[in-house]
Amino acid sequence: MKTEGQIRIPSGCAIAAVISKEGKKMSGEAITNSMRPMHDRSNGLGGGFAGYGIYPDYKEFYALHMFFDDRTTRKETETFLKERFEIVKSEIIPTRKMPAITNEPLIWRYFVAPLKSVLDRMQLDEREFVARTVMKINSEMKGAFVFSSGKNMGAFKAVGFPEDVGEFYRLEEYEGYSWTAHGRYPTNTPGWWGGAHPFTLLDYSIVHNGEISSYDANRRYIEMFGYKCTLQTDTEVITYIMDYLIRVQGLSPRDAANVIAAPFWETIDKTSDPAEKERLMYLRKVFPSLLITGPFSIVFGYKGGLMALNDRLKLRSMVVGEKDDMTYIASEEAAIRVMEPNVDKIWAPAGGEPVIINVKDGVSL
Amino acid sequence: MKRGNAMEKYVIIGNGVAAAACIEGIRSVDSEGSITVVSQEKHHVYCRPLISYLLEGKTDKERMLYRPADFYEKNGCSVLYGKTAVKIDKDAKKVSLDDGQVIDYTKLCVATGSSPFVPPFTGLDTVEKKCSFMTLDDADTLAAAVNSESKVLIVGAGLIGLKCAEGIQDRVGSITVCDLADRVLSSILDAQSAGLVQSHLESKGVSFLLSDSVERFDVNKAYMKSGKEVDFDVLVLAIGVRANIGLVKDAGGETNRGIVINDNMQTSLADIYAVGDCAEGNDISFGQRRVLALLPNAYFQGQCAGVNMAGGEKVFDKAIPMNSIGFFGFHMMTAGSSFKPEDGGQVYEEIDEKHIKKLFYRNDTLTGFMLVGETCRAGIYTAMIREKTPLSSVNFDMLKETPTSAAFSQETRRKMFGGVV
Amino acid sequence: MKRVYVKEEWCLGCHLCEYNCAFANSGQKDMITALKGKPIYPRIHVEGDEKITYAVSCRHCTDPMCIKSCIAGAISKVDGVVKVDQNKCVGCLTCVLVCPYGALAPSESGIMQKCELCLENTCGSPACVKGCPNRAIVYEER
Amino acid sequence: MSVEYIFPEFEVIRKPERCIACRVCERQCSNEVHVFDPATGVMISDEAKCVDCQRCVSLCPTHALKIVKNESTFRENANWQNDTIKEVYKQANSGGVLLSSMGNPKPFPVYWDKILINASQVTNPPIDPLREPMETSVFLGKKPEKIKFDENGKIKCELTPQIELSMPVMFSAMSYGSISYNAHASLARAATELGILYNTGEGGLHEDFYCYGPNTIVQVASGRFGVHENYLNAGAAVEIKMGQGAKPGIGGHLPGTKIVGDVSRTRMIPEGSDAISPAPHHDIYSIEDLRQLVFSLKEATEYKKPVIVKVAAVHNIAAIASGIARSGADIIAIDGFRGGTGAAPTRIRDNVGIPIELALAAVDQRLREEGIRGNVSLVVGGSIRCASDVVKAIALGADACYIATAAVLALGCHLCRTCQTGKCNWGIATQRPDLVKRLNPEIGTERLVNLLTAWKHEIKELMGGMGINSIEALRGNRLMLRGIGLNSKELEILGISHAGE
Repeated sequence: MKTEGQIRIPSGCAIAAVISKEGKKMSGEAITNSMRPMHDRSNGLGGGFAGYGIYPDYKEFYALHMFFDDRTTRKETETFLKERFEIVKSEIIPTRKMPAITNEPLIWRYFVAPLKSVLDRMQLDEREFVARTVMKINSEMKGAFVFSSGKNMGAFKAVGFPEDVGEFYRLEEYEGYSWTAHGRYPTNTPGWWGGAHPFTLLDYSIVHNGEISSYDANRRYIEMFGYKCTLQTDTEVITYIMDYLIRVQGLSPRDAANVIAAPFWETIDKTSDPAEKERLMYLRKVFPSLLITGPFSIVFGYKGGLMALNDRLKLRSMVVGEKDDMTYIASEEAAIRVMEPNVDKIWAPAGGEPVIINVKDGVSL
Repeated sequence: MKRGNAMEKYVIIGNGVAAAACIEGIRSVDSEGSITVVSQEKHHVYCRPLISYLLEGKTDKERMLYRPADFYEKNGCSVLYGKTAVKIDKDAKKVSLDDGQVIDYTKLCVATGSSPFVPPFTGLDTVEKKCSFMTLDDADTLAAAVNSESKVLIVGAGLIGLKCAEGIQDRVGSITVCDLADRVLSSILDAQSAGLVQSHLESKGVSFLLSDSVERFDVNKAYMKSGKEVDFDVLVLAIGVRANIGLVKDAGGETNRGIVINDNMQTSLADIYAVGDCAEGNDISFGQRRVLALLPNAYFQGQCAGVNMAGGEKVFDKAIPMNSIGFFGFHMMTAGSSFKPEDGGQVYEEIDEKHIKKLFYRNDTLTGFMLVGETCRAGIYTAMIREKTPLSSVNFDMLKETPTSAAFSQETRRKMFGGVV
Repeated sequence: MKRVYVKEEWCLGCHLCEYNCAFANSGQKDMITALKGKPIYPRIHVEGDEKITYAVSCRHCTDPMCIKSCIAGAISKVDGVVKVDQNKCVGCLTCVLVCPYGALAPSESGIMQKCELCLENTCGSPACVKGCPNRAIVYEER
Repeated sequence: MSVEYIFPEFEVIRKPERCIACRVCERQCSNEVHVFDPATGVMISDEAKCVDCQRCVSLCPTHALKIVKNESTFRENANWQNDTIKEVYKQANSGGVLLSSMGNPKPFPVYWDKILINASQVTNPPIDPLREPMETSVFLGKKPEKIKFDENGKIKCELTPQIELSMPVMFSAMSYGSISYNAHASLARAATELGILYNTGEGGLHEDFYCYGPNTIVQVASGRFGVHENYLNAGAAVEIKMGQGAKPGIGGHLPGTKIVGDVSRTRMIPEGSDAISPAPHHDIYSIEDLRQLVFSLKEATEYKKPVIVKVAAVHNIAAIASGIARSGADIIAIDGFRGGTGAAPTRIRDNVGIPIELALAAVDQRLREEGIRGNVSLVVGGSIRCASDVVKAIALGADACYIATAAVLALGCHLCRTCQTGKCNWGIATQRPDLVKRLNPEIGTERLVNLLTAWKHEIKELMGGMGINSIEALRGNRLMLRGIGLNSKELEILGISHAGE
């Protein structure tokens, strides 16, 4: 039987997210609990979380979260890392033993900074260097997998139901200003720890519910720019696309949303503001191969913000709620109610219309 | 644009095709004015040339009605059947009838047609069975007079005489046609064409005595000038016709062989119009006034007069002589006029055993034609005569071969068939 | 009023219109039964020379000469269509003599027949138009 | 020649009980196969002249005719087959190169027919094109590598010239001369109505068709016929024709008999002179020369028109395409070996080049591997026969397809493959005025518009089935394809899995 990475696995899912515009910290408990009412949207083959602002003490360092199949692989990988990075701290990620989570790999994290000499030699900027290193490990080093690589943020994921995964990783012990969560329902695979969501690169994370029909068009295009889609999942390719559009091309999250969920030509034609029309048309003409079709609802996490986005036809459910400085996003309203029973405003964003929430300017992250 | 004028009193003397056309002309403009028709014959309007077809069995009295039975009713006409107008009082605007009745008119149309011309033959009164061949009543008389043994003598080899011969050929024993002229249909055909027609008729059993005339009759025998004697049972007199111009002439109107009319069909008398076989208008192919006793002209003139009487404006200035005649399925058509070479006339001819084609032209226009045996699309020639189409604007060589619009310019054809305005 | 118009630049001179016309007015269900082994008497005919060809049929004139000239009163215009009452026609061909388009020709019996736009035969709309392979004859409102 | 070695290829079967001797067949056959015998009143046929173009069959109002393959046969021989033997006889007769037309008819594999398309079930909804928007528009042209921003951080919306198509199909090059004025008029009008482009081919652009310029690709080929400044600027794009799928490596030859009147004027060569396009462009002996021509044309058109480079699919097509993608060209058109032609040497047509499916897959993959796929758009032709071929081509990686054979079929072509005789009974591949008029562009336009409208509907249905609502998301989406009955090498080249995998 082919496993994740050898074959493309369609899956249905649950997603949830929360952010404080004031940058207030909250523990991972609420987001863990939010997944409980959506239990049936997962099948126990994958769950995960991403928290932003959780490593304030190491916020200048890239936090590499890694799975290893065995100790040897870990040692080899560490040797490789040391050639490229200064490792300021390495440790096992604390977990809680529980019957619902089994077969765990070795789970480590490293706080690292690229070696200046290596950067100079390779003539790369730091983020590009880190991204390439992650790509190299994930595609070339068997048994090793980087599942989180941003600064002051981290992904936590496992095979299991998401609420169990949250408990497993002791998320109540972390404090972040934004959180995303994912429960997975893959349809034809035993599931793999690395294949769980969120999928991340640098500080970009994606939780996604859907099955995109444009996958191979997107994949074959994005792979031209050094990305390697080893997992063959939607989430992976969407993450790379967002990285490419935002980090590499310098677009804003909104621009990126207008690329991957570009308005229909008809809608663009009807856009009354000529500058806006020109921008939309331009983005669509320049990045046709990054248009994502088929059902998806995603929450894209990045430093200081979240963006929720549905496909153009809104083929997957997604609601957004607000209360004071908090914004909640979830596949189902029930999940939002768990986090905030007295939510002020709740709505379902239209297909293709990004909902972007940024932590206020001036708040230190 | 139709309008009503209840004050108008239209009177039409005559009840032939020209009269019917006059009614339709009036009603195309005025739906209200009264129309009175004075009909000498006691019949609903019919077309006189049909009487030979009636005898031949190609039509019957019901089918030969020129217009549907409710024609007068629908057009709001009162018809005075069996009445003859005897006098027009142009000043008082009244018409007196033979029964003493006097009717007022505001506009009068004289459509009195023509009458057979019968010369004073010696001994004609001794002939028991004799008739003319003009009217439905004549046809009835003739039909009653003949049987399958009858020997019929027709005096006159013109249109009427020959159509009569065709009409009764199946009903009688023998037919002899005599004429002073040296050929049949002398008014419209030349010797060659006439010969072709004559031999066709002879092949159907009609005998001819041409260049000969009756000196005297004696009961059932005609003594010819040539000395020949012709036995007959029934005599048909088809020598010719004369326009009925008396009413207008007596009222002081200008007459010639017919009642003189202008292109609006007006006589020289105010509010009096004349149309059909009694009228004499312009023949544009010849450039002179002529009595054109032809059906299409009767209709065109009648309709034109009707429109003008009702206050509309219409001109009919395209009159030309034209005839389409067939005997026993053998057709010929003629139209327009021919001119002598010394007057600039030219002719194109094609002649073989069964066909004759002659095209007459002068000064870059087709002036007339004569087609015997082959008459396809002759209307194209007719239109060229009527419209005086310059021959230099068409492919005349092609037209000589056959009448076809292919000889016209593409632009003309586009207008004709392509709906291009 | 819809009428038949001819675009001579597209006429191929294939004469199919004549056969389709003859068939449509034959009253037969099958073209072979209708036309095989017989001369045809179509109400449309192709004219022209080596360079151009075009089909001619009744133009249904606004002011038709044929109606005025018919000695039997057999031709009339009904709802814009010039029709001949074959029951009344005696075959004198005066209409042929006056038609400026050369559009009229008699039937096999010598009685006139003419294009009546197939409105009353089984075809329902002009068979010549339907069957024209190159849209050289069209039936249009203009 | 006293003995005719070759029996007539076809038999004309006339059912006497159906024939009404209307003589349509006689009047419509430019090969003069049918003749009416007035003595007997029946039609007779000279079968030796028949090319099986089906004109008479199509026009016979009583369906009295059929054309069948002559059953006469040489003694069976798996090695020396009938056609092979006949070709020997023909060459022994004439001493000449065998000529044929239209595309390669030999039984080479048609990979389109060995590729199957995916559809959504359960995990991902199919999209109903009747209810939801389904986008088929594409823009052809170079995409910028890096987005530029102004001093305020706003995107600078600058793009090199692009071609907009309402659907990913264009009419490929067929010259005025090889096809008729009316065929060109039909293509031009249909392209305009459809919002796509047609291609002048190497015959210049008739003055009547300048009005269709926004929907025209003007071609520059090795003969440079009809090329002048106004011509280059008249169209929406300029295409340099380096080769043609039906005859890679050789030029063209339009016989002087077709160079008459407007054709000669449009080509800017004297009437009656043969139009010979050399095999190479004599100013392009290598890739750097091509680059010069690309930029010469861009200079001449003030950088307002995208430049297409059209090449035949040959063995090292991937490397050639890579070179072209770096030459400044905006679009590469690749023509597969089954592409049609107005005339080609039979041996070349039937033996040179490779299938477009393999060429496309190889080129798309190669350009992606080199990271330069965005430099150019890819247009493929050479026997795109139907909507599913288009969908498969797009999924393999093409931006758009070129069709020509399908287009002339829509115009009435019956693939008799005798275009070279100039006696096309359907008014397409001929300059004889009486034959040209048989193609009424009003009908031709309508039929082309119908064809592509139907294809568009089918493309939308297929896309909807895959859950894709915009053609961009199909491009290069090879996961949507599976091979059937292909060996692993073929699958590897096509970059697709086998059905069931």
